[in-house]
Amino acid sequence: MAQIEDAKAEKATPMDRLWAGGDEMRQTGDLELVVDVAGFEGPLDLLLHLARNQKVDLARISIQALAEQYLAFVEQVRAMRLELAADYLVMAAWLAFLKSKLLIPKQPGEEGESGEELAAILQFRLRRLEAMRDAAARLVNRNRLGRDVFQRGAPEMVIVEKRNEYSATLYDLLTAYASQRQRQAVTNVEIAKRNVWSLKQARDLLTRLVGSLDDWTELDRFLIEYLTKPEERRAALASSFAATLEMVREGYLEMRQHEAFAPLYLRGRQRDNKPVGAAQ
Amino acid sequence: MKDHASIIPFRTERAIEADALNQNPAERLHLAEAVRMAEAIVFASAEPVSEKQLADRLPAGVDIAAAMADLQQIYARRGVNLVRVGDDWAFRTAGDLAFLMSRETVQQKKLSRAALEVLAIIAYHQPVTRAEIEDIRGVETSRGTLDTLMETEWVRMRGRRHTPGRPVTYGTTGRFLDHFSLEEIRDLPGLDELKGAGLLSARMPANFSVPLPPADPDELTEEEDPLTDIDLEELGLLTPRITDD
Amino acid sequence: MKDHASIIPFRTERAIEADALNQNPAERLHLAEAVRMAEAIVFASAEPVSEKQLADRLPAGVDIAAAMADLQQIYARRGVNLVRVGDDWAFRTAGDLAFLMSRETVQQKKLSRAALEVLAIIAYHQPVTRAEIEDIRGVETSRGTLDTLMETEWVRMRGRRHTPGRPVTYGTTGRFLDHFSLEEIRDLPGLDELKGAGLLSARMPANFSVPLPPADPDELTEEEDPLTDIDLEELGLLTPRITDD
Repeated sequence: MAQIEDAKAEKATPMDRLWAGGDEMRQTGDLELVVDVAGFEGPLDLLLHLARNQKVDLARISIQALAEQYLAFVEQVRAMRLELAADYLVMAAWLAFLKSKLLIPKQPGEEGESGEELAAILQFRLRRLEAMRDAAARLVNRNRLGRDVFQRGAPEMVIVEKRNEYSATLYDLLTAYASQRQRQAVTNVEIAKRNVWSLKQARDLLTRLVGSLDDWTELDRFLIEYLTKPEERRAALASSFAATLEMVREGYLEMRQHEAFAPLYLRGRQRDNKPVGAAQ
Repeated sequence: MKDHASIIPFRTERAIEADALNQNPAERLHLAEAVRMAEAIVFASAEPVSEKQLADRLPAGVDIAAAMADLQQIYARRGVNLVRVGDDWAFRTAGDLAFLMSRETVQQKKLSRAALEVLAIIAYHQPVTRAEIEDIRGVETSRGTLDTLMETEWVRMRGRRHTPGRPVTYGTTGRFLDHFSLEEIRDLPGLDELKGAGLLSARMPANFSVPLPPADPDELTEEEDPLTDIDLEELGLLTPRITDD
Repeated sequence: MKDHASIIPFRTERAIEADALNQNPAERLHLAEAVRMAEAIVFASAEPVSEKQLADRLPAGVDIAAAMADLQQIYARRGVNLVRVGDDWAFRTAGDLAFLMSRETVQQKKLSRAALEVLAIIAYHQPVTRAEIEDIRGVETSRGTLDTLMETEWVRMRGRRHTPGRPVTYGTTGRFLDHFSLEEIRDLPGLDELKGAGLLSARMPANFSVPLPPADPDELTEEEDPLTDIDLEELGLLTPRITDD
């Protein structure tokens, strides 16, 4: 039936129903009422509609007449074998109850509200709903943003520049420095190692220095001008000696020593000599 | 040719003179510059700008409220007005030029009658729970209706009521105010009258004007017979229940 | 509700009087109204508005050029100005307030342990190259760490060392002194003071030393060359000049 379809339609596309639809005059003829029941937002809305048809101020409306009209409407719908939603039937029952209460004056000691009190509550609810409906109409007819009133069409963007601000205390700085230096100093073996000449370094140096020498020369003399610190000198001598031996074996150098611990003499390989380890 | 331009000041000389009586010139200049800055900031933004945002960007010690009051007065009769939206400020085209502007209208989403009614109830009754909305309308509110309203960003969940079940309460947003050209909720049309009439209460107030009872409510009309308890029972009306055929 | 009939005039009485000398009041009111309309239209438009577009929407017979000249004059000294964009009109923030349109957000950050170490080494050992820093620390220094330190503006590139490869030398800045409340770089505590403060062990190797930074850290040492524009380009700190012949 229409009401159910309508409810579905509302769920599927809630936007499609225009609020403006409320302004259309609802049919008041009995038959049309039946057909148009789906247009009501529940029984209170139907009652409000019926009340308006009494063409008097809601404050002066005859609740009894209203109840009768509503009940008559429900009867008609049922006579046509159309189903009514449960809320409508609950309202019908309540109105029938109200009607009976209005007929019988409240007995002394009787529990609950009198018929007049119930009628007043119904009237309050109808007036409150009507007030909200009027308010909605007034609201929607105000100057509305994007329809009557406009915002700046070309807003100017605020450019946000992100900047980091760092903080550190002098204590942080000094702690970091001291502990770092101390750590390095304690694992200081590397510093000594750094001054050890590698075999390769020694060999490169010797190649450069000795390559063009024809006369016997003391090894120490090559190195002494480079090496100021005693510990470096020792390391350099060791590497150089090892490198020298290697170069002699390969035939680039000749080497001689008169006795143990005597100075070592080197010279470049002589052309006529055979590349043999002569001094061994 | 264009000399007439110079004689359309934003404010009358007289107004500035009057101000000068109350403030020393340096202070006055300081405020005038702050007004220019606030003007630039709010003008640049499509969205309302809060006083807090203004305070963050204007020189320290500026009386924001005074600056904005000045600016509002300056723009009061221009084609663009400075409007207050809750605690925020925005420039909007003047309301009386709506006839001119409406051709710019982009097709707006239209709210269903139900949604509009719910919106009005939330606006006038806030904070209000869903059950209270349903009580006022006498019908269930579909989930979709509230969702639609939340989507427009005119309605928000405010909190929960201190009652059993702790129901969520709904209220309106700054966007709602902005959209309907309201400075604050108290500016809702007819709010005071509705409140005075007791129509914004959840329950019928004690002083609510009760319909005039018949001259003698105890007396039945000629067309009536008194009902007995047995009648009522037969009619099934003593305990209202749903009768289905 | 939308009573457009009663558009409020925004000109002062005096202005209208003055104008009456040149124009008849009705004509003048007509133009003033057109100015308000143009103001609202330009304000609400997403794009600059052409005079043709304005002519299409303003009442027939309005002198658009005069109206816009009026409007431009009105906004001339405000926080927002009416400006010509090509042949069109638009509102823009006044040039002298452009600074309001950009905002800095500052994020507080702590320096990493590695960054602190590198910073301290630069402070004590300046002028120092990256390779030397790595030597002292015994680990490689990530590019990011130096970048971060440059971002703090506590560290700067000083020059280039006279050694093969011409490595860049680093040193501290005036901001560094400010931040750490040092009057001069030589106020950094020396070996004995560090030991006294318990930051260094009393039993450090005999050859352990803490260098004394140069008296004037701004002055280049003999081993340093100043940075040239070409150096800065190489370091990616200057965008290469496009030489066109």
